[in-house]
Amino acid sequence: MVVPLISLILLCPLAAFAVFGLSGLVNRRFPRQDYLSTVAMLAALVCSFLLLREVVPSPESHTVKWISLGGVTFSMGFYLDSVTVIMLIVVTLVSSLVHIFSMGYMHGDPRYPRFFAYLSLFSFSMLFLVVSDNLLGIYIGWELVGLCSYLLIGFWFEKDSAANACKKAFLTTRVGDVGMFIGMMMLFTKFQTLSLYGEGGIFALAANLNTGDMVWLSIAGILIFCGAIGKSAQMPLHTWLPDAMEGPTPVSALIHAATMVAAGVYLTARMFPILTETSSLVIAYVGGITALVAATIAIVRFDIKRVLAYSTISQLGYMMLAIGAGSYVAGLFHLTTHAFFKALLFLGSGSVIHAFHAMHAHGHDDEHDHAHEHSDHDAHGHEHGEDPDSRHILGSEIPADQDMRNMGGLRHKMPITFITMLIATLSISGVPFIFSGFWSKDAILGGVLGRAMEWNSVHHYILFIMALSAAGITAFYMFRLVFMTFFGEPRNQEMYDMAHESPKSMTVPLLILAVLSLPVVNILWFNESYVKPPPQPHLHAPQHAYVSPDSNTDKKGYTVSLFGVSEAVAAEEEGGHDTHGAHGDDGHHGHGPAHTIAMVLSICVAGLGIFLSWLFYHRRTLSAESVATTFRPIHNLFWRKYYFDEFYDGVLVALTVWKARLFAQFDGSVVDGIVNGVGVVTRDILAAFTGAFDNRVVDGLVNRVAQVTWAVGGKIRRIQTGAIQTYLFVVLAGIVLLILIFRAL
Amino acid sequence: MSDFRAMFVGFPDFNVSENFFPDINLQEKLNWAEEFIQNVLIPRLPEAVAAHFPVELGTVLVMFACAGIFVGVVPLLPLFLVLAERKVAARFQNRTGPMRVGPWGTLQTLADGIKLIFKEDFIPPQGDKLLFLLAPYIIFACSFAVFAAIPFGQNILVSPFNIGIFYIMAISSVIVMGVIMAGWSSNSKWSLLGSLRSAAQIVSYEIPLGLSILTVVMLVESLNMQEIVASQSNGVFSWLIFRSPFTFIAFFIFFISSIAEVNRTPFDLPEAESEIVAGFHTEYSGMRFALFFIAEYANMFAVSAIAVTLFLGGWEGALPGYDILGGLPGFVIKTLALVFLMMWLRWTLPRLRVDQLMNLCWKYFIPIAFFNILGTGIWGLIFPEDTLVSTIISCAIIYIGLIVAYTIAGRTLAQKPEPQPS
Amino acid sequence: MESTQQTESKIIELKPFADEMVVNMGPQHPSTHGVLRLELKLDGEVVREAIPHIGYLHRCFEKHSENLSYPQIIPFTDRMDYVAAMNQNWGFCLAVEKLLAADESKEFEVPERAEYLRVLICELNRIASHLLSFGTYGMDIGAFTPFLYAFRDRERLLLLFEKVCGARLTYNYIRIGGVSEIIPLEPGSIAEQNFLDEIEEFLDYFEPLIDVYNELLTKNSIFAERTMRVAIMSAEMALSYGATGPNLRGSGVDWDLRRDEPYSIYDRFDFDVPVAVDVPELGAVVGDCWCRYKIRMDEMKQSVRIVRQILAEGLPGGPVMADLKAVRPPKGEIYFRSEAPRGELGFYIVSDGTPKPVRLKGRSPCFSALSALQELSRGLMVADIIAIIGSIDIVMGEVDR
Amino acid sequence: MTLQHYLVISAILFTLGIFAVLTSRNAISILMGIELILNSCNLNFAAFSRFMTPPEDISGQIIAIFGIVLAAAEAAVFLAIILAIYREFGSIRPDEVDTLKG
Amino acid sequence: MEFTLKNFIFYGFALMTVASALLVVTVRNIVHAAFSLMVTLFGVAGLYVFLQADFLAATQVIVYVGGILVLILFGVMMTSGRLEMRIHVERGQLLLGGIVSLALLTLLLTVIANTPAWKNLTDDGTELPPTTERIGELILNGPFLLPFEVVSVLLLVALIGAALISRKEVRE
Repeated sequence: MVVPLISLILLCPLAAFAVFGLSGLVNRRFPRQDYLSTVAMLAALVCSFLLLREVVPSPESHTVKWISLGGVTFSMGFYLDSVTVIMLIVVTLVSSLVHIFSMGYMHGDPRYPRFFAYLSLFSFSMLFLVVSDNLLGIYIGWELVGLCSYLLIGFWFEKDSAANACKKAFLTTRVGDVGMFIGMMMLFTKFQTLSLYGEGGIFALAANLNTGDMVWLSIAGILIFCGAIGKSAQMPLHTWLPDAMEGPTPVSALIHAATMVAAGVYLTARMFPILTETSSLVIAYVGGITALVAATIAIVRFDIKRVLAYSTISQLGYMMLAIGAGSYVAGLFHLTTHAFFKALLFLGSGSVIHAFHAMHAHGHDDEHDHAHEHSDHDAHGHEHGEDPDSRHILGSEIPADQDMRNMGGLRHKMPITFITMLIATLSISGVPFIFSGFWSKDAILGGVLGRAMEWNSVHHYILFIMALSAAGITAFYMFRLVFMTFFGEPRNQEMYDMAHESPKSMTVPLLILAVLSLPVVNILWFNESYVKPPPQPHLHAPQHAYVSPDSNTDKKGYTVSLFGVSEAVAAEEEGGHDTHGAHGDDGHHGHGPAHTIAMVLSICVAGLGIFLSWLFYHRRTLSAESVATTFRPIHNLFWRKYYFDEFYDGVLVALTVWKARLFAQFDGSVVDGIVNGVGVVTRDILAAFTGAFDNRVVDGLVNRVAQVTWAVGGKIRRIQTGAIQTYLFVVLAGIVLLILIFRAL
Repeated sequence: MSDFRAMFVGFPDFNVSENFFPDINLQEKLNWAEEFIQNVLIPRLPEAVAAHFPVELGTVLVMFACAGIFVGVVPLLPLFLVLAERKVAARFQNRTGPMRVGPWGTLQTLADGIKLIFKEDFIPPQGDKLLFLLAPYIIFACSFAVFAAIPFGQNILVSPFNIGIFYIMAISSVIVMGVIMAGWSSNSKWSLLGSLRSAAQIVSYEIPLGLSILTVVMLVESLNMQEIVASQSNGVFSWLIFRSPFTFIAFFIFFISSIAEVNRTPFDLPEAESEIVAGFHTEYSGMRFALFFIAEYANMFAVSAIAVTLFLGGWEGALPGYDILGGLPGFVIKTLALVFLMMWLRWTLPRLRVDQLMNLCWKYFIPIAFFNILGTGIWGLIFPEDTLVSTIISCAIIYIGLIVAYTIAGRTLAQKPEPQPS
Repeated sequence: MESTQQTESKIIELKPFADEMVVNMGPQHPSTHGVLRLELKLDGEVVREAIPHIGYLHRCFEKHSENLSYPQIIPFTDRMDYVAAMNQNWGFCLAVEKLLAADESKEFEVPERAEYLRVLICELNRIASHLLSFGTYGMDIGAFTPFLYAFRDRERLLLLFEKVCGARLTYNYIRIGGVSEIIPLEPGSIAEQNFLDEIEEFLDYFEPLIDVYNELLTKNSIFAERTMRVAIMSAEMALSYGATGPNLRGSGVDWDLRRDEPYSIYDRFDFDVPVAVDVPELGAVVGDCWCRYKIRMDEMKQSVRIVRQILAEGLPGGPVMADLKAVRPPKGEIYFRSEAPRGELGFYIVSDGTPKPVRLKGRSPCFSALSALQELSRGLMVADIIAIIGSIDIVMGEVDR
Repeated sequence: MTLQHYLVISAILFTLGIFAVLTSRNAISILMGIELILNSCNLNFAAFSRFMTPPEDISGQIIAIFGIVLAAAEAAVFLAIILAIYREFGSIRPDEVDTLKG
Repeated sequence: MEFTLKNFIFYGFALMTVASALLVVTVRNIVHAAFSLMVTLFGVAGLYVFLQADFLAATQVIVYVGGILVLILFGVMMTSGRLEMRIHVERGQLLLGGIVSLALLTLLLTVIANTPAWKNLTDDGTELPPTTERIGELILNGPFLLPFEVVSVLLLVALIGAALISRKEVRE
């Protein structure tokens, strides 16, 4: 039952893509392509739900031999455990809803069928990535997903900004992918396989590694995580994600909020069994820093989609943090809930933008002429010329229809959008108990705190504080968004007047996602028998956790154990105390005190954030402007997005330019200098003596030489005729000569 | 099927070909010649000569004799066929045709031939003389070489190739070279146009031709012409045309494609006199032109003979064991019937245009021929042997198919009203 | 840089003759219907351009006429459209008669018997002309047999013509003021009766044959494929090129001088004017070669109808020549047009009162139709050129004059 | 007849083909040279199949058939390219088509 | 050398092949060269018959003469006017090419003469069974099935590719 279902899940979107790909070639106006594509996704969704029952008892794996190269066999296959199935459901569900949403949102676009073809291809690749049981398959899906992202971000490639953004996204993620590929190759050279599961799989082999291999295992883990950094827009490589908002909003919702960026988290989770303490810590820190930094950037954005983009980065950092801190289930739990409410937020923002779009196009309410709309962006004036976004994406200011400063009071105009977005905001902000975001976020916080308390680890305490403050900031900026958009007085009366509720095909997905943002998915995650974290054979608790505080080894425990050196030591010394990462498991229940503390704290910070936001943006008792003026440097830091783009431009680009200048200078001064110097010496000193000699003997000689050279050159030049016959002649002559030589030998 | 023979026991056994016509089985003659030299000639020779006497001489002589028979006899065919064509055309056109030379004009072709032989052999001054001279011979030689593999009777076959039909296809594909040579070397644009048309046409129609031959080969499982004939020895219903519905279709494709191969109306574009004057042989005159003419009629006879061999039983008779339509006379009668059909078509139909010609080939014949091959394969799976049952089913399908086709065609024709201008 | 420029210029130079082949079709060619020379620019089999070159049969007819008296010109008109010479004679005579009628002092009238004979003979001549067209068109398309059928029937018509004027091709039968009396055909005589019986016999024999020919050629699917939807001449184009007669009616324009501007006694007869319509069952489109051809086939039937009406009425008695002392038209000019088998035949005559015309100009229908060839043939194939020439049915004697 | 008879013939054909390819200034002539080379290869295959393997083994002949098929495909593509080159450059002399020269 | 008919015909074919191949490369008129090539191809087909590869011989004639050569001639006629039928050569190139070719020939002949495994393999004249059926078996039901399919795909690709490359661009 599993095999046909999984095949069906993969084939449905692929078939839809193939049909579009072909029909696009044959006939651009293939009728009802959107329904076909959507139905294919819905079929995949149904199959995913059917799978839910199938894999409960034990994970299933099916493999076929693919290529055999010089004794090494690559296999293709899929591995199904509960996490896979949940991911399948998330992907197909969000994808289906986005399909439905797009039917309304993209209606009338000249490349409408192509859009659906891309969406289907994307869904296929994502599903392929999710079900693959080996790194090669994952890598294939990974790159396909990247390709789709590239295509979809640049979907409106007439816009320079979109074209640049898609290139940026592609190249940036490629940086991470290089790391990932190196990591894969490291694993491959060691284990001679890329399969993850089973007897000969990487996990089984890695579990038997001895401590001496921990160093490279850590490096491999971190390198593979590099791929996740790229794809999930983690800290140094996060800059592409906000720019990716140049794509159509459903794409942002599907790819850059719910699924593709989650692929990084999923990959990291898949790699869970080979994570060592060092790599875990690196992951956790990267995640934590990302969460915090992105959240702070989000505070000062005005573009509704960019706020959500930074929020996405921040939440992804959260998940990374969770996985790095060993809260496997919590991380994935948050992945699921986040997928739904972030998709909801994006689609909601899309709905808002759509409302303005239509107005902007030609003042029609019902004609959605996007083709014109998107090429009109440049005409929206330059009042936001100082916006730093414009520095990196040519010709892009905040489009008027995405600028929150133009919105306000929309709750009356767009009640459904408002309510659903409010639910999502409450959910992401961690408002307790009736919103799923609370549970998942709380699980992460609890897990991190639990790990910190259990291991008595300073790192994890720091991480917890980062996560906590990020949670607070999240609540703040999310409510800032809601208040600016939906509450208060309309700031732009003209736009407000034209705004309207979106069509059914757009609001229905919103409503469905709103329901999913309530804790309905928690059933899966609270069912302990359903999701079990895999063991982490190489993750050891630091030694001090099991040694009494007053022990002599106290100091040793605090050393930052780079590359697993201290684990090795610890393992040698305290072999018996190995706690196979099961302890890293899941703070959300079981770790009583940590969990309770985390819950209380998270509710507090969420409340604080919401309250501050209310003060700033609704009551307006506090002025955001004045605060910004007061903390000018910090505001600048946030506003300029921590100068990341400036850094890349200023350092990396400048470095290249500088290098080029250096070489030019070397050429100009040293080489030319030598030549000139020699010239000077020759002219001034030697010339007098050798003039006569020169004219007679040397000149004659030189002329002869020159003539010979000229003649030879003239002959040799003919070799480079560009005529293939000459080359062939040389080759044959060479062959004849070589054979003669070797026969002679 | 051999049960059928029992039904005819008692009829006088009369085999014309065996009784009256000479054997031209090359292999036997060769053996005979070698034996003669070895056993008869050499012992009678002086010792010195006998030691160095080339034993193969006899073989060579026999080979030349066989070739001589064909080169001598086959040109008589066109002599007769040209007259026949003119008489047939005349009857179609309410005329009497040539009447002056000889009784009822029977010697007209001879007279024409003599005229052509004595006519000036004109070579276009700007043309390529060498190729211009060679071209007719290539065509002539190829159309005659085909006869080497056609079995005219049980023992009347020059060379029993085991790839007989394949050899015929190979040789006849060379004709196109001669046509191109002739067209190009004439230094006339009409000739060039005609030869290129001809080349394109022959190359294209070789495909459906080969494919329909393939259906036969699939059923017979041999390329040998004699074996193909032998498989049709059980009377008219064992002829390959009736063997399966697909060979029935294949016969028509084969026959129509052969008409195109030999450039006759409605496929006579390479020499379409009203368009490109006379195509590739515009500039030829005299005996060289006669060679083209002879080759054309020899070809016509050859393709009809091949069609008869492949589909209509070859020299095997219409009744098992009896020589009705069998032996050399039967073979020639059947072949001439097909030749007459070609003439009939020529004097009835207009000519197609180039693109229509290619359409017919590429869009109709080739797909149908492929379908045929598929069908024949399936037929061969269902009826691995040629049995009574398979014959009855095949004939029934053909019969029903013909009735259906006739009805549909009749209805379509009936639907076509006489267009009356208002 | 230099080499790039060289390459570019080379491309520009060489492109034109990369694919093009210039071929002269005619003046000696089996199916250019005489001495027409077509300069074909071919791209493979496709005609890029077909430029007609005319004048190989030019006889200075118009210049000659200035030195001949009016009756002497009539034999020259025979040589114009030599396959329908009766109609040519008639067209000229009609023009001269009209010019003569301007002079009220010399009143004359063409006798009724002559009018009936003229219509009779000219309609038979029309049948003969269309038969030739039918036969040669079949031969152009590659069907040889219809040609001989057509000639067999035409032969009987020629024998009839021979009976009235002694000539088979260049009749000089219709004269100014009546018809020739070289072979007298006394009213009510046995000779006359025999003549009319022979015509009737021919019509009885010929009329069913038209249907046979339609079955043989018109509805032959290869013929239809070759001619239908080929070289479609729209009504607009036909009018702008001045195409007349069957060519114009083949383009769907309902125009026939015999009916719309009746001359002689055509208003007494009942006949239809065939005009092309789309025939979707067969695939013909108005204005294509098939329609032009089909109009001729249908016109033969109508001619048969007219002749039958004359036979039913019987020829009236009386003389066949008007009483004209000398043909000396008054000063003035005249243009008169009549419906010849190939279209509108017009004569423009300027007279200064002498027995010889000062200027004579013939408007030839074939010339106008031929001028459309260049536009019609663009982008078609060589074989289509033949189909077009046959379908517009030119006679070079008339084109060149 | 020994194997070497065939090998010598094929060597001569091969060399002549190479010579044509090397010296000819006409692309179609080059194609003919290539056909000669391919023929010599096919002849070698058939000859080796006859002399070096047991009589039932006719793999060499089959390879030769494949060789013929490849030659057909090659000729078709080659001529298509020549045609395109002719349209573009107005010449099929390989030494005139040298825009790769830089 | 014994004078037998077989030998005589063999040498005839060999001479025909080699001589016409020589013509192919030396004749200056490209159409003549093409027709010489036809003779060469016939000669090779004859040699195939001597190798008892009758199917191969017929294939050679059908494909080469009926197909490739016609293609070549079409190519000639489409790409050259009558004046351009000359094959241009340059003397220097002729010399260099000749030297290399001769060296290659010498080399090949040396190899042929000196390879011990190839010595004394005489055609004993045994009649082999007809090859057609076995070729069919091997290609369609044997180890050559995959190459056969690959080759057929290749042919298809070549067909489409050739059509695509050589089609006329629609110029506006």
